[in-house]
Amino acid sequence: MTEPPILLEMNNISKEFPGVKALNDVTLRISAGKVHALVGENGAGKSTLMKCLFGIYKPDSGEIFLNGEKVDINSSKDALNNGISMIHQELHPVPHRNVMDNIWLGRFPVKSFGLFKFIDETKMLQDTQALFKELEMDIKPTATVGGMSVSKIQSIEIAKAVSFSSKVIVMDEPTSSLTGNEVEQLFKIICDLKKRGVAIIYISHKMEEILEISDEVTVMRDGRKIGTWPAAELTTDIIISKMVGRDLTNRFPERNCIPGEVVLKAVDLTSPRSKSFKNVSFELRKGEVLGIGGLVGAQRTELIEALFGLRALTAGELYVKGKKVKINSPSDAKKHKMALLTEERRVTGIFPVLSILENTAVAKQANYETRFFLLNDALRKEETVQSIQKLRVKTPSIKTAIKNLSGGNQQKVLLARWLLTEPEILLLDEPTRGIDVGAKFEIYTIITELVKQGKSIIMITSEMPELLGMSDRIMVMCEGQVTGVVEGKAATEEEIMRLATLRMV
Amino acid sequence: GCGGSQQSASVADKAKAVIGVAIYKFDDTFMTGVRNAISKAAEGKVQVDIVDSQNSQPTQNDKVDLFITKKVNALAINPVDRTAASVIIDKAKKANIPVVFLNREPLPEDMKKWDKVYYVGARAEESGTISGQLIVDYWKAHPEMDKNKDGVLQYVMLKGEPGHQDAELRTKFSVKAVEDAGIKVEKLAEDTGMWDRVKGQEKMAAFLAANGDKIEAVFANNDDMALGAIEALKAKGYFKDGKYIPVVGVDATAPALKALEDGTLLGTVLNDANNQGKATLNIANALAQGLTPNKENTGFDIVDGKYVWISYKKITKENMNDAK
Amino acid sequence: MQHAIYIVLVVLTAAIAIYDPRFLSITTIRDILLQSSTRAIIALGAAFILITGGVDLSTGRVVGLTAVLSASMLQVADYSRKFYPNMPDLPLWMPILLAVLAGLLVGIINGFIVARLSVPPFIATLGTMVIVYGVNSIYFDLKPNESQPIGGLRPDFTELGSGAFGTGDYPIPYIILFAIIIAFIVWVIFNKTRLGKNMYAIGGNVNAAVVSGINVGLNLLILYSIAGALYGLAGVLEAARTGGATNNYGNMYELDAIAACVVGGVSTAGGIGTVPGVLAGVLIFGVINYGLTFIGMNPYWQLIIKGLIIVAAVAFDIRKYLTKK
Amino acid sequence: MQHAIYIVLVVLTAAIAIYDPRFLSITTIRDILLQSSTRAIIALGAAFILITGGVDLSTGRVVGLTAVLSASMLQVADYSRKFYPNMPDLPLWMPILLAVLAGLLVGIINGFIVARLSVPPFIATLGTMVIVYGVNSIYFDLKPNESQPIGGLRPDFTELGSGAFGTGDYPIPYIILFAIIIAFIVWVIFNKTRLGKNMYAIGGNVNAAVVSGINVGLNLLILYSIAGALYGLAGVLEAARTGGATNNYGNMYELDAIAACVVGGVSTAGGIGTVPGVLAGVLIFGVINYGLTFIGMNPYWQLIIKGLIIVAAVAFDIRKYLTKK
Ligand SMILES: Nc1ncnc2c1ncn2[C@@H]1O[C@H](COP(=O)(O)OP(=O)(O)OP(=O)(O)O)[C@@H](O)[C@H]1O
Ligand SMILES: Nc1ncnc2c1ncn2[C@@H]1O[C@H](COP(=O)(O)OP(=O)(O)OP(=O)(O)O)[C@@H](O)[C@H]1O
Ligand SMILES: OC[C@H]1O[C@@H](O)[C@H](O)[C@@H](O)[C@H]1O
Ligand SMILES: [Mg+2]
Ligand SMILES: [Mg+2]
Repeated sequence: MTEPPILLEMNNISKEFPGVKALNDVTLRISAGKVHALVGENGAGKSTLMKCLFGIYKPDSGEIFLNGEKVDINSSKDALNNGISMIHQELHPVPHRNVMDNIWLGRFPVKSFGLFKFIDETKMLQDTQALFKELEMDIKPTATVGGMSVSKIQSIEIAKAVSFSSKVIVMDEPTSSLTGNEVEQLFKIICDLKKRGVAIIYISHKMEEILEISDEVTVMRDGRKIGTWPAAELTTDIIISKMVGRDLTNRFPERNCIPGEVVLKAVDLTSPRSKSFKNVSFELRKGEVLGIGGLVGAQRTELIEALFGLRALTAGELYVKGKKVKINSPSDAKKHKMALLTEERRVTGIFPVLSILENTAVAKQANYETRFFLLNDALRKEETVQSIQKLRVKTPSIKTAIKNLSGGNQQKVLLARWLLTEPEILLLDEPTRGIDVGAKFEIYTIITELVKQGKSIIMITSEMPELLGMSDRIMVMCEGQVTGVVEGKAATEEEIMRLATLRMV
Repeated sequence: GCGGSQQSASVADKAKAVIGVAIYKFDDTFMTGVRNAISKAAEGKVQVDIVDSQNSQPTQNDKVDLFITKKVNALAINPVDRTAASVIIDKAKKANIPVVFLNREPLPEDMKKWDKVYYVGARAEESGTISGQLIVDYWKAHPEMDKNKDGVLQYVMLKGEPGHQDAELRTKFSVKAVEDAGIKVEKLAEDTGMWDRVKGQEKMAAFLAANGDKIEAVFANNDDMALGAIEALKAKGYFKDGKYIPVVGVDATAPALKALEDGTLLGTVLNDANNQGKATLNIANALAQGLTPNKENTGFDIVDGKYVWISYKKITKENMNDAK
Repeated sequence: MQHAIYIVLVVLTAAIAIYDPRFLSITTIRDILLQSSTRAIIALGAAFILITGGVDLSTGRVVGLTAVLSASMLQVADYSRKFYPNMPDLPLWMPILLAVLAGLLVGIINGFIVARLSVPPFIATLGTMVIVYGVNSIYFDLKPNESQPIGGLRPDFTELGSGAFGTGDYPIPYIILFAIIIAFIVWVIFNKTRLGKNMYAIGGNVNAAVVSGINVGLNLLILYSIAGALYGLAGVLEAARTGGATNNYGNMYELDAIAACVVGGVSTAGGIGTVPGVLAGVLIFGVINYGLTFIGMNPYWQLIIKGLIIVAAVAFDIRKYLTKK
Repeated sequence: MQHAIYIVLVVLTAAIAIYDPRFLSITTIRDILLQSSTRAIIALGAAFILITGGVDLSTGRVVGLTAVLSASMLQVADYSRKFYPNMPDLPLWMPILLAVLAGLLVGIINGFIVARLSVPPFIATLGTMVIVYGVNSIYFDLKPNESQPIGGLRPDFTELGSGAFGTGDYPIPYIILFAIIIAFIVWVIFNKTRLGKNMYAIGGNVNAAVVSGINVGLNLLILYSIAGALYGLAGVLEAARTGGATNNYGNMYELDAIAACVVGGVSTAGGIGTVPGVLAGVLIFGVINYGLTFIGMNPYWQLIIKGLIIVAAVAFDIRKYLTKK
C-alpha cells in the first residue's frame, strides 16, 4: 500500500486570546482518505485549531496548505469554497426553521425566472430526502428544528457537513450527543467518506471511538502539539498518558457502597404529555449512585427535570426522607437539597456573557447574603476559586466570560456550580459530556467521594461503560416507563440493552 | 394696537448684546415664522442665540441655565408650559437678566414677580373665538347650513395635542363663540388629531362614517388638521357638485390659503408671526441695553407696563392677501 | 401557529360592530384598509429588520424625509409658495423615484453602520433617525419655503393617494392596491428567495449563518436597503394621500410599525415573523384606531382601551402558545 | 473592558473646550451635571430592564404621571387655579411618596404582564405607556384643572429641584446629590445583592436562571418595580425643577434613557451593563446637548452632529472590542 498524499497542511499555527496562548506553533498534516484524530484535555486547543482552519478565527501566525498550495481562509465561506466543511462542537441550528432550510443554508437551490431567482423548494426537498436516504437517517425534512432533541440536531449537522461533498471534513465531538445506533451510523458514513478519499479530522474524548475509527492520532496539550502516531500503535492508556502527561490507570475509582435509608422515593410519577414518562416509581438511598439507562427518547431527561420541578406532573407522589413533598420549581428542589446538572449546556446551563465567578456562584447566592441583603463577596470569590480549582477548570481568571472557555471547561464550571450548593441529592444528566478523560476520572472521584459522604446521586448517561462502572443500581427506561432495575455490579451491557428496548405498551 | 415700526436708533449703536431665545419646539410651523421674524429683526442690531426646547419644559429649563451661564443680556422665552415661567423668572431675577415671554402667557401672579418681565403674544382664547365667529358668520349668511333644520349646529371637533394650551383654549372658545351668538350646538364627535394632517384626515374619515351627512361644520384647532379633514371630505364627495361643509382652521399657513382660494376651507385665523417676533426682539433688545421698553424704543404699545398684545386676524377668501 | 392574532382581529371587529352595527359596512372597511395601507408598507419594511434580530428607529423620519422630498418637487405651477419657484413640471415618476432612492440610501447607511461598523441596530438607527430628521428639517427650512407646510400638490400626484381603480359603487383605492402588491412582493422575498431565507437564518442564529458561508454583512446591507426603500415609498404615498407634507410627517411611525409587527407575531429576538401576521397586526391597530373614534370614545379612554387591547391580544396569543409545552 | 466610552467622553469635552475655552468652567460642569441628574436616575431605571433582556417603553409616561401627581398636590395655598382648591398643605413627603408609589405600581403592572402573562416586554410596556398617558391625561383634565398646566408649586417643593447644598461660591445642587445617592444605591444593587446578580443571570440566559433556582417571575416583578419607582422619583424631581407639570412631561424620555444605556455599554440583548457605563452614557448626551448649544450651533445641525457622535462613539467602542478576536 502506498502512502496517501498529504491533502491538508497546517503549519506553525499560533493563536492567542487575552490571557491564554490557545495555540502555540502547531503543525498538522492530514492525508486524503484517512481519519485523523485530534485528542487532548479540555482547553488543549483542538477546537481553536479547527476554527482557524474554518475561518472563524484568524491565526496570529502560521500557514495553511491544501494540495500543496497555500490558501487564505478568512471566513467560513472561504473554507467551504476550498472544500472544507465542519461539524461544530457547539451546534448551530436555526431553531425556528425547518430541517431543509438548515441543511441548505448558504447554498439554497434556485430556479431562475429571467432576472429573478427563486428557491427551488422541490429540488431542496428531493435533495434532502436523497441525502437522508443515503445516510440512512430518519428525519422529516420539513420538521422545525427547534423542538428536536440534541441527538437529532447533531445528526442534521452531520448530514449537512457531509452534503457539501468536501475534501476535508472536521468533526468536533460529533458523537457527544449521539446514541449508540447513531454513532454506528456515523462510523458507517465515515467509512464511506474515506473510500471517496475524503480526509476527516475527528475530535473526541471517547478513547474507544478514537481507537476504532481513526488511522492517525495527534495529541495536543496546552496549545502545543505533543506528537502524531498511527492509531494502531496506541492504546487508551498510552493516549491518556500523552494527553495528561502522567499515567491514569484506574478508570473507575473503587468504592464500597453501603446504601443507607431511602432519601428520595418516587411513586407512580406521570407526565402530562402522553408520550412522556408514566408510572415511574423508584427509590434512591443515601450514599448510592442510581444510574438511569435507556435509549434517547426514553424520557429520562424529562423525568429528572420533573423531579427538579422544571416540568409538571399529573400524577404521582414524591417523598424526600420519608416526607411527602411537592416540588413545583427548582427553588423548591433546592430547599430539599437537590441539584440538577442539565443535559444541554448552552440552552439551560451557562450564562454565556457572565463571568466564571457569576456562573459558579449563581445557585448558591442565597447563602452569601449577609446583613442588609448584601452579598459576602470575599466568600463568594473564595469558594468559587476553590471549587473551580478542585475541578481543574482551565481559565485565565474567574472574571473571564464563560463563553470564552472550551466546551469541556464550561461543563466543569456547571458542575462546580452545583457542588457549591452542597446538595444531598445530585441529579446528573450526561455529566461527562465533552469532558476529557482526565477530568472524567476526577468527576468520578468526586462522585465517589460524595456518596462516601452520604450524598445520593441519580445519573443519566448514554455511555455504557460509565453507566456500568459508576452505578450501584441501574434503572432502565424505555418509552417513558421503567422496564427494570438491576444491581450495578451484576449488570451486563446485554441485560441493559434488552431492558432498554423492552416495550411495555 | 400693533403695526411694527422700524427700529429705534438709540438702541442700535451700543455694544453688541446677546439675547438668548428659547423656542418651545423648533419644528412648529407658526413658531418657525416667529423665530425667523426675530432673526430678521435682530439683523445688524443684536446677536440672537436661538435654541430648541424640544417641546419639553425640563429641556427648556436646561437651556435657560445655559443662557444664564453664558451671561446673555436678555432672555426671550416661548414657554413650553406657561406655569413654568415662575421658576424661569426666579432664575432670571437671581442672575439679573431681563426676560421677555412670548406666545404663551405666564400667569399674572408670576408676571408680577419682577419688573423686568415682559410678555409679547396673542391671547389663545381669541383664536378660538375668531374661528367660532367664522362659523357664526357663515351660519347667519347660509341658513341652508342647518341641514336638518333643527336650529342646532351639529359639529365635529379636531383637537390639537391634548393638554396643549392652544388646543384646550381653541376648543373651548370656538364653541363658546357660537353659543354666545345665540346658536345652539350639538357635538357629534371630538377627537385629537395631534395637530397632524395625517391624523386629521383619518379621524375625519371615521367621523364621517359614523355620522354621515349629519355633520354641519368642522372645527379644527389648526390648519394642518383642517386640511386633512378636507382631504377626507373630498374622498366622500364633498366640495364638488354643490356638496359643501364649512371647515375652519387656525394659523393661515400657505396651504391653508390655497384651500381658501379653492373654496374648500371656509376660514382661518392669522397668528401674526412677524409682529410677535419683531416685538419680542425689540423689547428684549431694549432690556439688553439697560433701557426700559416703551413705545419709542420698541415701536409697540406696552400695556400695563408689561404686555404687548398682537391680535389674531380673521382670514377668509376675501382678505387672504393680508396673510401672505 | 399563532392563529390567536386573527381571532383577536375578528373578535375586536365583532365587538365594535355589536356596539354600533353600522361599523360593518363596505365604506368603513375600505376606510380601515385605506388607513392601514401605508402603515402596512412601513410595517413590512420594519419586519425585515426585526426578523434579522435588529430594530429600526429611523423608519418614521425616513417617511418624513421622502414625503417632504417628493412633495417639494410636485407642486402645481401656479402655487404661490412653491418650494422651487422656477422648477418646470417634472415627470411624475422622477421625484417619486428620487424619494424612494433617498429612503434606500438611508437604508444602505443603516446597513453599513450595522454590518460594517458593528454598531448595534438600536444605536445605528437612532443615529440615522436623528440625522435624517436634521437633514430633512434643514431642507424644509430652505428659502423660500422656510418651514412652511408644503401644499399645492399636483393633481396627478394626489390622485395616487386618493384615486381609485374602477368606477362603479365600490372602486378600489390605488393605495390599497399598492399595499397589496408590496405585501405580495415581500411575501415572495420572505418565502421564495435566498435573501429571505438568509434573513430568517441571520435572525435565528447568526453564528449558523456565518458558519454556513453566508455573507451576513452583505445580506444585512440589502435587507436594510429594502426596508429603507419601503419607508421611502410610504412617505411618498403619505404626501400624496394627504396632499401635503411637513418635516414632522412620520414622527413616531417606527413605534407603530414595530408594535404592529410584534402584535402580529414577529419576535423582537429575531428569526420569526410572517407577512400575514404583520398585516394582521397592522389591521388590529387600524381597527382599534378607526373603531374607537367611530364609536365616539373620548380620546383619553381610547388610549387606555388601546393599551389594554395590545397587551391582551398578545397575552392571549402567548397563552395559547405556552399550553403546548 | 469598554473604556472607549470614557475616552469618547473626554475627547468630546476637550473638542468643545478647544472650540470655546469658556466651556471648561465650574458653572458649565455644574450645569451639565444638573441637567444629567434626572436623566441619570431615569437611565438607571431603564438599565434594570435592559439588563434583564427587556426594554421599557413606559418610562417617559411614568415620569409625566408622577410629575403631574406630585405637582397637583403641592401647590401654594393661595394659587388661583389650584388642582385641589380645598386641600390643606400636606407634608412635603406625602405627595412625593405617593407619586413614587404610583411609579412603583406601574412597574409592578409591567412586571406582572411580562412575568405572569408572558407578554414580551416591548409590547407589555408599550401597552402601559399608552395606558399611563391616558390615565394621566384624564387626571390632568379633571375639574377644575381641565388640562391646564399645573403651576404655583410650593417653595419647599421647588427648592428640592433648584436648591443647593452649601453656600459659598460653588454650592452643590440637591438634585445632583440625589442622583449620586441613587447611582450609589443602584450600584450596590447591581453588584452586591442577590437581586442584582439574578438580574444579570436572567438577562444572560433565562433558562439557565430558571434551572439555577431563580424565581424569575418574582425577580422581574421586583426589578420592574424598582425601575418604575425610579422613574417616579425622576418625575417628581422634574416637576420640582421646573416648578410645574403637564401630562406631556417625560414624553419620549424612554428613548433618551435607552440610548444613554446602550451608548454606555448596556447590551439590548441582556446580561451586560454597569452603573458607571450608564452614567458615562448619560453624560455623553449631556455634554453633546449642552456643548452644542453652548457653542451656538443651529438646532438642526445639532441633530446631525449628535447622530454622528452617537454612532461614532459606539462604533469606536465596538471596534476596540472586536480587534481582540
Ligand atoms: N473566544 C475565545 N476567547 C478567549 N479564549 C478562548 C476563546 N476560545 C477559546 N479560548 C481559550 O482557548 C483555549 C483552547 O480552547 P479550545 O476550545 O480550543 O479547547 P478544546 O481543546 O477544544 O477543549 P474541549 O475539549 O473542552 O472542547 C482555552 O483555554 C479557552 O479558554
Ligand atoms: N416532543 C418533544 N418536544 C420538545 N422537546 C422534546 C420532545 N421530546 C423530547 N424533547 C427534549 O429532547 C431532549 C431529549 O429528551 P428525551 O426525554 O426525549 O430523551 P432522554 O432519554 O431524556 O434522552 P437523553 O438520554 O439524551 O437525556 C430533552 O431535553 C427533551 O426535553
Ligand atoms: O404646538 C403645535 C401647535 O401650535 C399651535 O400654536 C399652532 O396653531 C398649531 O398649528 C401647532 O403648530
Ligand atoms: Mg473543543
Ligand atoms: Mg342642525
